[in-house]
Amino acid sequence: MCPNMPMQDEEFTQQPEPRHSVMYVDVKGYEGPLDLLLDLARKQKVDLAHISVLSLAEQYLGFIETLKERRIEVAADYLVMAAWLAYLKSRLMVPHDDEDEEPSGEEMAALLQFRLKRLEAMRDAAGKLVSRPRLGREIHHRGDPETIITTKTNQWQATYYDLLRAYVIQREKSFPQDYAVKQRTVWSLSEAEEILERLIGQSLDWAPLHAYLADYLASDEERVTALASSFTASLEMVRQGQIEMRQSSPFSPLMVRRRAAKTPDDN
Amino acid sequence: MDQNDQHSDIHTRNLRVLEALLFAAKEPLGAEDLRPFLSENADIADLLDQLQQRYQHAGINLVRRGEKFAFRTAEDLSYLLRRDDVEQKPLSRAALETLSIIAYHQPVTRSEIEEVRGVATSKGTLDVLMEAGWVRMRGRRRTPGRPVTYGTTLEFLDHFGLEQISDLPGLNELKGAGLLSSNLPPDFSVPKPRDGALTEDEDPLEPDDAGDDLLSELNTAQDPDKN
Amino acid sequence: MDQNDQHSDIHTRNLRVLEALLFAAKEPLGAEDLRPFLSENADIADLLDQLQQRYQHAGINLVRRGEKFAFRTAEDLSYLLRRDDVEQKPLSRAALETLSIIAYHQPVTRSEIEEVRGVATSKGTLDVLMEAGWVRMRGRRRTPGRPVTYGTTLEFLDHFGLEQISDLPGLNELKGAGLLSSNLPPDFSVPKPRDGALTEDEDPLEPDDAGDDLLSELNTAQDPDKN
Repeated sequence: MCPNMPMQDEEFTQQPEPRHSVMYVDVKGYEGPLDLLLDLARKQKVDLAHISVLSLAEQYLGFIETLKERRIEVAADYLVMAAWLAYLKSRLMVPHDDEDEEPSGEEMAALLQFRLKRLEAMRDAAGKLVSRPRLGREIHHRGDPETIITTKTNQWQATYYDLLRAYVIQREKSFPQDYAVKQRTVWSLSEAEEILERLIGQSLDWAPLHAYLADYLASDEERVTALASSFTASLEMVRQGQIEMRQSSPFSPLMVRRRAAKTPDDN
Repeated sequence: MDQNDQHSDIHTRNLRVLEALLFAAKEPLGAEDLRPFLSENADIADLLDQLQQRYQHAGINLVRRGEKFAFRTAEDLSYLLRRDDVEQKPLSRAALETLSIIAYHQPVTRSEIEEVRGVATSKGTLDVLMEAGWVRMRGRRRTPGRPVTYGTTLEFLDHFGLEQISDLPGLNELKGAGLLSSNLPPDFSVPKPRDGALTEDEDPLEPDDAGDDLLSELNTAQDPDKN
Repeated sequence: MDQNDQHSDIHTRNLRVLEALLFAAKEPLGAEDLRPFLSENADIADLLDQLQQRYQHAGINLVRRGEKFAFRTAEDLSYLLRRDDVEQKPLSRAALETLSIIAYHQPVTRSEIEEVRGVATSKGTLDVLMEAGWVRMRGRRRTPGRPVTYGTTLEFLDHFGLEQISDLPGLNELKGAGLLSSNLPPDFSVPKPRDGALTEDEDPLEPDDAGDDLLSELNTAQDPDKN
């Protein structure tokens, strides 16, 4: 429990060091142009409500000028403020024209004053806030809080079905593994085309497609693949002009025959 | 045992239960934390009031923090109980200034904070305040860009020993002087800072809202007060 | 202010300081910890005694721990700090499989379970089933190594809505329900489950038998279905 004030309080209980000459001021020491203006305003040693905005603007511009002469890099927001203050200065020196849409110099000066007052007020408030008795330093919570002990009980869930499934799966795993993978016959499109080509031959008579395939349809396993592949192949053959197809009604037999006039480039 | 005795027994028991629960906890507790342990229909506000009075002159006090209550060592014993060894990393000037602007102007957006300070705020500054648990993202303002609004937390009240946000030091003077408006000119109704529910121009944050602002992203590039 | 008043002021303050220090302390405090904060020549034992009396009937008491003192929740309210939390958890697949084998094949040893499952069964899986109250150790098989035999409990029947263990579906019923494929090896059978008294090849467990198996200990090393 030592009487030393911690660092962060000093920032607020101590005024900034009086600066004798702007030449020694590093722009980096300021928290932005408003902070710099506030510091300059404080040097007028009057209430912010009574500062001369005109001379404040001149001081700021002079300060920035000095920095530039000393080739110190000035951040953009300081320059933006300088431009605004130069404009403010010109507005203050020119009598206000009522027709003018722009804010008058006095309005602009009031705005600047307001912003300076507000920033100063927030700084004072921060100072008051951190100098309050604070939790963990001057005020304390229970040092040894009594923790709540939660007893967790698991309630296991399982359904009767899950149980039986689990049993059956276990037992089935022990069955002898005599399953052999059967080879399935699949007609490729080119196979189907070749077979169709051969079956239809040069016949110019209509015949049902499935009659041509009768030999193949005998086997149950091949029925589907034979039909699907030969149908697809027949469409391609129609497109190439080799055969013709027709169907009188939906689901009626699909009729095919060799196309009479062969295209010259077909062999 | 007649009706009255019985009532007084229940009452005494309720008070003891409150005492035990609040004493055991480190963080402030609210009515909803306490109710399950009290008799049915117990008047929690009244019980807390009585407990507060009982401890009024003791070395520990029952203090209110927002809508919650906690036992804390008495403020007037500060000088004796001061502990500097537990000092957290001191906050930078930028962070402290930002904290007070958030406290007095909440709900407030990042660009409004920057307007007051006249300088861009680094993301780091707000992060430090949120990490300390004093500042939270409240929601998003219903204005173009939908900027995030910031406000203070219950921990903020607890840390700085405030019952509610309207107890902020000098608040009424600042309000009277018109210094709490975030925009000019100063002849307008001055808003009161509020840390409670969302205002009508705030939207709630989405659960996965990381609080990124387009503006913030752009500003992070310059970071003048990053430490 | 006369001598007495002044004395009583100091006394009150000493009590308040003790209260605050003991509240804020991370561990019990003794006279030597407290003395520096009290008035000179304060009678610490007497002060602590008074404080102890003051909190005697409160929700918190000042308790003595050896030569030190601390505030603690009153004994009769300690239940406030204990919460029960029942969590509903689905049984893991490994546990479900093990349970089903125990149900059909009981009395069954761990190595017999593993024979059916084809993988080692972790002790954890059996523990879960015993924690659920569905599986019990029945006895020890009269074979080399004297392995523990497992069986189901009344709670098992209760949970799965069975009147008796023989209500578990047999081979034909499992087939009929479509659970078992119709393409079964000819020698496939489903045992008729029984959960009653010890069989002639089982010995009762000794009262202090913790159910450790030499085999189990060895198997724990691999634990393939530990989750």
